[in-house]
Amino acid sequence: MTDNESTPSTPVGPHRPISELETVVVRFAGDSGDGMQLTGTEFTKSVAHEGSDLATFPDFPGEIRAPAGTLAGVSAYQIHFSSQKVFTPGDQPDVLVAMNPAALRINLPDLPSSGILILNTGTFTRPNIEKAGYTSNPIEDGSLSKYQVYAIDISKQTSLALEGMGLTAKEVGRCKNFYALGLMFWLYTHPTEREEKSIRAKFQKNPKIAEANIASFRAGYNYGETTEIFPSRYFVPPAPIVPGTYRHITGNEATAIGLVTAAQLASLPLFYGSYPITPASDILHTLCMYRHYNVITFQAEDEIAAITAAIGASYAGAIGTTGTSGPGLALKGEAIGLAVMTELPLVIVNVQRGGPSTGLPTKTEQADLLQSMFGRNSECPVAVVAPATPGDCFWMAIEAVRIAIRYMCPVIYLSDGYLANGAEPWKLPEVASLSKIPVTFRTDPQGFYPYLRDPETLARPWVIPGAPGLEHRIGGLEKENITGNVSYDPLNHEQMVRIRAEKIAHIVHEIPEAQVYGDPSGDLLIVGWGSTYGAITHAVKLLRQQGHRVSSMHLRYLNPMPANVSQVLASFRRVLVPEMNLGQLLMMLRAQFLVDAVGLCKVQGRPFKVSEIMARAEDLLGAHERAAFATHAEVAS
Amino acid sequence: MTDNESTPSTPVGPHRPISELETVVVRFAGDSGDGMQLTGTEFTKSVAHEGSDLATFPDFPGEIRAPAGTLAGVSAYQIHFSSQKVFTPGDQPDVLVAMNPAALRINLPDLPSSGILILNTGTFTRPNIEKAGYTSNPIEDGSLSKYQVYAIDISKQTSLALEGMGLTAKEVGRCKNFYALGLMFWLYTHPTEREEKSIRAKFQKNPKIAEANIASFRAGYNYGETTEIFPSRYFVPPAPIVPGTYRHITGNEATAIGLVTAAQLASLPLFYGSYPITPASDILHTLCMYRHYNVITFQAEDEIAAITAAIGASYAGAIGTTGTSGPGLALKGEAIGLAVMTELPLVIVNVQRGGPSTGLPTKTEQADLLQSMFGRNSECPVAVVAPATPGDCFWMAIEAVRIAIRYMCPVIYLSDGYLANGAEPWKLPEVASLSKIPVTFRTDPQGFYPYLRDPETLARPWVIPGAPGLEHRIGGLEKENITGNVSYDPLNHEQMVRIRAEKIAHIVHEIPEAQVYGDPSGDLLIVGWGSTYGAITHAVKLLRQQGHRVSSMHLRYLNPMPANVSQVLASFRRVLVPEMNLGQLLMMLRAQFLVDAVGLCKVQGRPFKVSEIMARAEDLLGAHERAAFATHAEVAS
Amino acid sequence: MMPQGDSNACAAKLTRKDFISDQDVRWCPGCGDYAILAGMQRMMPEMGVPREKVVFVSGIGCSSRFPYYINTYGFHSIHGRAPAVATGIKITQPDLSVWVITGDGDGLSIGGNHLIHTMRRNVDMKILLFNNRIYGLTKGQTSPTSELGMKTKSTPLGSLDRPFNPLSVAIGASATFVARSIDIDSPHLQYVLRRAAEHKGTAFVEIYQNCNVFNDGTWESVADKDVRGDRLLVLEHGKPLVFGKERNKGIRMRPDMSPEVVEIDGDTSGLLIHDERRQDEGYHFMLSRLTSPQFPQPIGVLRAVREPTYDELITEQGRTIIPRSGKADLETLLYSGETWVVQ
Amino acid sequence: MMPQGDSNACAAKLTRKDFISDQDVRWCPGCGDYAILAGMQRMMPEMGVPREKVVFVSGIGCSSRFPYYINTYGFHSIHGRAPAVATGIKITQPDLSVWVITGDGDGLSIGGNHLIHTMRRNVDMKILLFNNRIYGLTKGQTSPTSELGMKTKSTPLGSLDRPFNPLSVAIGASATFVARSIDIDSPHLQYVLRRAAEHKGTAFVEIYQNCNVFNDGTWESVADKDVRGDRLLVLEHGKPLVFGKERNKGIRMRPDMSPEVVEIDGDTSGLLIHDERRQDEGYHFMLSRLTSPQFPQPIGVLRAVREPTYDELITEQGRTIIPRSGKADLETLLYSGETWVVQ
Ligand SMILES: Cc1ncc(C[n+]2csc(CCOP(=O)(O)OP(=O)(O)O)c2C)c(N)n1
Ligand SMILES: Cc1ncc(C[n+]2csc(CCOP(=O)(O)OP(=O)(O)O)c2C)c(N)n1
Ligand code: SF4
Ligand code: SF4
Ligand SMILES: [Mg+2]
Ligand SMILES: [Mg+2]
Repeated sequence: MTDNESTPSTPVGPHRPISELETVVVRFAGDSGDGMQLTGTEFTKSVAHEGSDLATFPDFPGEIRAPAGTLAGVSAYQIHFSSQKVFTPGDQPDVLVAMNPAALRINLPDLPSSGILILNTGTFTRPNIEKAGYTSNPIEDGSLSKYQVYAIDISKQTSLALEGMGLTAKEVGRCKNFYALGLMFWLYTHPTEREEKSIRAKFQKNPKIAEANIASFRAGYNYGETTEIFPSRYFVPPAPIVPGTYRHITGNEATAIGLVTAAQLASLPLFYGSYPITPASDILHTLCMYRHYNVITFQAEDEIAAITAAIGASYAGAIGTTGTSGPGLALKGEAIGLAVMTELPLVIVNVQRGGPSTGLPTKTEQADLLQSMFGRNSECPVAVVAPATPGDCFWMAIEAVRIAIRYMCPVIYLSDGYLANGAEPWKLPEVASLSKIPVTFRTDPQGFYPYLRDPETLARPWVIPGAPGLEHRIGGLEKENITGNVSYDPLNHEQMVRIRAEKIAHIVHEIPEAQVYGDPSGDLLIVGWGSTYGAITHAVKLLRQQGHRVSSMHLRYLNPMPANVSQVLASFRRVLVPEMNLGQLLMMLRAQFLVDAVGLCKVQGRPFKVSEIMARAEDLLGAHERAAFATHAEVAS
Repeated sequence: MTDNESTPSTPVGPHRPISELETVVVRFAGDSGDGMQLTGTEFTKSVAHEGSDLATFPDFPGEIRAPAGTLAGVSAYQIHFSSQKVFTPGDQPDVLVAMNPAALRINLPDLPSSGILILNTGTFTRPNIEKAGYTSNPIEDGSLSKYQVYAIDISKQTSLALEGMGLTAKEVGRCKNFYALGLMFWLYTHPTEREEKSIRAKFQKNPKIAEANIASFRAGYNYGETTEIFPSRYFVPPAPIVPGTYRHITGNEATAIGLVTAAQLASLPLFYGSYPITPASDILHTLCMYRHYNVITFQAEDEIAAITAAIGASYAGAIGTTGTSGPGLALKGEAIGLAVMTELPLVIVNVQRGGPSTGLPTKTEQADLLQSMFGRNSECPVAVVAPATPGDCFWMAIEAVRIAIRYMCPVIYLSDGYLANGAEPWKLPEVASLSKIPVTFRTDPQGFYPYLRDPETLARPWVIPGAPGLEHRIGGLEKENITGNVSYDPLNHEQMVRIRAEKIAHIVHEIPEAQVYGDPSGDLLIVGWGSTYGAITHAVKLLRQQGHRVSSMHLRYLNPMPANVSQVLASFRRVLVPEMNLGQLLMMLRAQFLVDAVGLCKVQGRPFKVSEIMARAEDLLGAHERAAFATHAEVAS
Repeated sequence: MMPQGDSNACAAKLTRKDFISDQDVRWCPGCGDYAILAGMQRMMPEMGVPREKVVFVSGIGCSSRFPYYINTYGFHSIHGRAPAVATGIKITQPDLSVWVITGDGDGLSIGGNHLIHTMRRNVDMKILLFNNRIYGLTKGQTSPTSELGMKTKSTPLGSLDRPFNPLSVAIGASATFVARSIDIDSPHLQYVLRRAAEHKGTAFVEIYQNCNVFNDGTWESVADKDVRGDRLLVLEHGKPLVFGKERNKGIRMRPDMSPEVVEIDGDTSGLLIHDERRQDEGYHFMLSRLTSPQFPQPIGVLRAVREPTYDELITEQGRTIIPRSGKADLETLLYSGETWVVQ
Repeated sequence: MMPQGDSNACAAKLTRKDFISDQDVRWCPGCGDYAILAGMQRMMPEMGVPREKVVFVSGIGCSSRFPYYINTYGFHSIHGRAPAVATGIKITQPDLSVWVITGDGDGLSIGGNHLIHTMRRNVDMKILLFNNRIYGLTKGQTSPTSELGMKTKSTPLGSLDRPFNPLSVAIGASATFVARSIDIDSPHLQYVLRRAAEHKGTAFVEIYQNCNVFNDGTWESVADKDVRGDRLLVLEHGKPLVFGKERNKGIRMRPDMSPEVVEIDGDTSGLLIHDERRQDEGYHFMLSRLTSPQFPQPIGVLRAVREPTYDELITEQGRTIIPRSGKADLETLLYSGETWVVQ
């Protein structure tokens, strides 16, 4: 890192020591209207510039705006930063900033005793306190005694700081969050210039507001500087981060950009047919910004039209993709069958959320794996891949497109709410390093048959309307192999059923082996997929530091699974499969490999804590025998 | 049986010996227009009256009428009757009646050499021969030498017999099939009176045609009697059949009647919401005849409307049911989730057909088991049952309704094309022996909560609109246990996910243990479900006669499985699972019980032959080790 | 059809309060849905139907949260399927008063097919479509009623879809009752709700609703107090089509059967007379197409004709068939068709 | 948008034979579908479009087997979804001539929503709905166009659903081209097919089709040679609405804007003049509702107006946006937003 960035450039208050910390978890919490998400992301950017490694977790309320001050309206943003590698947003905050009573009420349970608690006393009015469901003012009734409480009237301080700037009360209220941000900058010794530039940039359309926010930001910073209430400041040294250009990215952004990149690498138009649904909608919102990349977004009348239009697009020579969440995937089942039967490339993005039915639309879950495998009539195999981190969404989106085109098959891409909205610093790839995705449209009528197969991949040729002399007809009825004519022949049907299955199985030859984190053999293997990657890896790291013979294997390819899975499973005494469902990958592993793996199931609409995985792992390492399907998480029910 | 029925009441031709046979398989084959289905069913009725046990298999062409004389237009009907218990329609015919060249072309491959072949030479004209794809007339070119061929100009014989009855040529042509029927009656020494009565009854609206058919029937009978060409006649003695009143019934009829019976036993209106689809449509056609049984059939605009209307009906206090085939089930997935979340009773009838996608609509398959288990978003458990024979459809339909009501849950009922159209003599139950299905609508507001649970079944109360003081709201969002209020609480969500799973698991306490056919332990257990029952049982019977230590277990309850399954599996050295799919029950057994079962997969749109199952079983008994998923059927591909 | 406990709530005595549920309302402050909810809770007692005989069914959307807030039976179903769920309910218990609450996305996008088929069958239910011309719950994408060119989260360059006119779709689908009202005009809204309640058959009501968060002011140009007079045509059965702040404009028909706006001074002769009951829909359809600025947009009841309802026909069929079909017991059910006895 | 090999088939030279595929036709002998297929194969060469530029998309049904029999590109998709599949195709390759073949069940029952949304968007495709008022492929259940009271396999006591009028549904959904023809009137059918081919935008054509197996003679009462004259109103743009074997009847409008049949002797003044191009749909909708016996049923082109098509707008948007948005390479795509460098 450059020097001027590595130390804070504002003078450090005389009497305050600066203690160095390895890791800090800060949570900003307030009313939806308080702009906590902005506060969090601004702080995150600064942390990134300071060179710490980090992970963040935004946690905003359901779709509809709840009345101000209510519990339903609380919005929070957590950031975990460290001089070591960071895998998760952190199990619990070291510092909680609560901008109103409701935010305190909801987030306090996560704060460990003696944790730092910063409160905006200005909002602790009787009505707000009652809205939060408190009977008495927690600041006064001693219920906060076990924390390091810093009670500051941020509302008042802000308005004082902005006096004479000619702002309405409402506008002043909107600046509170920058006061809190300034305070955090001071506490963690971050330089202020960069942030002030950033604020000016963000509010360039409205300089008055920009200046007000900057004034509020400074006031917060100076409050820490001048008042004596904080005993010390902190400094988190830079982490050993791979050099390169970085960008903060959410899973949904990475998925969208990955799809565009893949289409560019294949020199094809990208067609994204979608019907809005939480938490997948942002992929649509992002993609529709890229019309100039030959991206066509089609907001369909429903999920079925979205996928069938995508199938039509692939038939016509675009890379057809469609995106949704669980309930939408259920609706697409029949149409996925059509893509399987017509053997056309198709990518189905499914951002999993809490269910069943409408369930918990804004919460995360991993329970659509078996739906992805089997949620259609008859034997209807598709490839299934799942990114492990927000940044990995970019890479797996490209993989999904590559596989769909090479094998002429649908690929289901399983993200989830946690990946979709979670963000991480993402190291941008060298464009030159990205390999093209080869596409050949069959145009030669000589010896052409619609279901003639590539001996290597078993894929049929991709012929698109407009190619003279190749006119032909496809559809959802069983096809005669090679000719593609409708066929009711019994033996042909069995052959086709098996070819469709083999085609997917063949993909195994062109995907990387599963990486094992830790030693290649040992007492316990923790197998994961999707967004549990961070928590599992961190748990394994800590367990190994404790001397346990534990490793982990994270599957980014679920159908087919990498070739070495069976051998890796066989190299460990026990196998643990943590999932945000009731044991879906677990079932696949047991059926396919007859391995007596056990599950750790958490279905709470929120990600695993590192501690939960460690606890279960320690049990197993304690080597008590347990029934195959017994599971337990933070809560036993 | 009564004497006058046990022997033919028409004089037996002087010089012809009557040889007694244990088992005969006859197949009638002709053009769709030739009325082979009628011929078959008439013969079947007579066979039943004669007291043989029997099974039949109609095999008609795709949905649309193909041009006369073409291969696509061939329709066939096979009957297997015996003085022993009959389990299947028979692997291959002993006697093939082919009314035209196309019928011969398609069916001959199934006739074993020296099998009896009866041909209507009158149809072997050049154009017909060519339509059938023959280059020369098979009757003349010697290609039939290895069969016992009886070439009769049935067309001509019939018109001679009907001369002077004032019929059009077309009408005469329509009588051919009764000539063939008469010949069969003679050949198998069946009495003619009963049949003549039956013909008069069937054509009572048109006596002229009735008399013509009878004349044709007699002509056929007398042809056998008077001509010398048949060396002998046959007689199949009555089988040891459980006494009682019998009725010939198809799976679809039995399913429909079972649903009506269940509703009557529960004293509820039956609501059947459906969108037509082969091979399920006949259930709708049958049910709409029972309006006077308080049955309401609703032909919806699509499958989604059909099931959501059924959910509304259950909510309003009817027993809501919906019926479809695979592609329709795929469309219903999201709505099934709503029924799971709102915990309402619902029966989903799925008559499986060949797939994926539109697939082979008129052919049979068993490949929707995993779709039934997992074809919805998130953790969304439902009960799954599957009838084993056409008659069993009646019993399992009642079971489905009983479970749905008692546990307030959806039940998926898996029939298939083979059961749906296949028929068997069905012993009618004593009405008194049918036990009522208890239903209590909650009407007491005292201490009422929508998700208050029955401690035994975990079911919530069934409250229907109209009940004063119990007004409440339900829906697809996650519910707080007991109160049923919308809840995003993490721990409540996990608790509800587990309660919904446990509720289904609890059903195990109220279903019968799985029956083992054969000894309780041995070298090989053959596990089946659904329509493979007959072929498996027959195979096991023969294998045991050969002295093999083989048994079978047929699962009529697939989720949950009976309590004793694990213990039964453990009692055999090897486990074989024949399925008309690529190994779906197989996967469930391996995952749940970690048993190294192997599959016998046949996906040809047609049922297993007994010989195929025996062959695979003998391999395994030959104790060669094989890879877990290796499978092979009549065809290796 | 169902056994019922007798109503303990005497309908006559009910007040608005009786229809307020214990759930706290979760719409954004300022949302037009509040006014519609209030209007409904005020109208309900006038229906004289006991609470337990009323069912609200909805799909998914902000609007579809409605049933939680009204103290009757309620079913918050899945996206777009409310009319089908309601059909199952109504057929099973024809004596219930069944209401469907839907949105422009729920009812016209994913649910469009169920909507038109329900109207085709004329199932006796009231369908209220809250039209805010946006997807509210999912935070602001275009809906099938969003204007061409409208910029939303999913159409930053402007929407390319021509919008549906919900009233035209309804009339095209042979609806027997078609009406329109506005969230902020509570007397008119209550009038239209009452008319819908009184109609036997599918009553389709489009309600202009403001989503102040994602599509604020979408109806301002026609519904704002100060422009209404000139931009809205308030329909009254049997009255000439007159509008304008000064009631100085009317709608006449040209010989080629196309409508035109004419200035009038008192004399309304020659203007079209509104007839909501006529069978031929050409006139009603013409009304549905009137759009600002060339024309005022009609509110009120466009069409209200009585035709047999689907549920009536089913009940009737049962009534007539049951006697004709003789015994309907299990014995008859099972022991029918050709049977034979094995001793 | 797609790279194309150049056409080796010179459109001009094509004949009917060129559009006959090698698959043998699998409809019941006597089915009306044969005549429609023949009509299409005859019309195709006149379009002057090379075969490889034509795509037929269908759903499921007897009618939907159509694509197998015509020698162009073809996609036999799933039940009801053809318009959506076709939309994806047309958007991706706007220069293709895209045709959808559907039935009264495929298009109006399960596929109703896609149908109306396609017409709303005005995607440039021709939709031919073979209306035999029955489900043929599944052997004879009621369809959304079956008459009230009709006895079918699924309604032995008579259907209780009021039928849709496909033309009214189309106009209600703002279709830009709406027409009707008859399987057995091949010159008229070919004329209408040609008109549909010429229309830019969604062209919706209802074709009366006879299913001689499950609903024989369903159109006899209006389409039979000997009654046609009096039961059908053959529409011609710019001509008065005259019909009758002796051309002695016409359609006039009453002052209240309702249509009436009048006897004429030569003098057609006062009759409505058919105008398929007028924007206001009230008149076209009125035509769609004319039904026998009170009125003759219209055949021909009811409405044909030119409006921007969805595919045109998308292409246009691309054309305008691309220059404005600067470089569109991967470097720009990835290295955008706030980035920082770690050394
Ligand atoms: C099957 C399914 N698809 C998509 C969604 C996401 N979704 C919920 S509401 C909605 C649209 C809401 O718009 P509208 O019907 O206009 O209601 P509003 O919120 O505007 O009142 C969508 C797309 C869903 N819940 N389920
Ligand atoms: C999802 C699904 N549901 C139901 C069916 C069964 N099905 C096939 S065609 C059809 C209706 C055919 O009627 P129509 O569209 O009028 O076509 P026609 O055969 O009359 O030409 C139905 C219900 C299916 N194939 N797929
Ligand atoms: S988002 Fe719009 S429609 Fe939804 S509650 Fe808020 S204001 Fe109302
Ligand atoms: S069933 Fe009817 S529509 Fe289908 S092919 Fe036969 S005649 Fe034609
Ligand atoms: Mg809306
Ligand atoms: Mg039809």
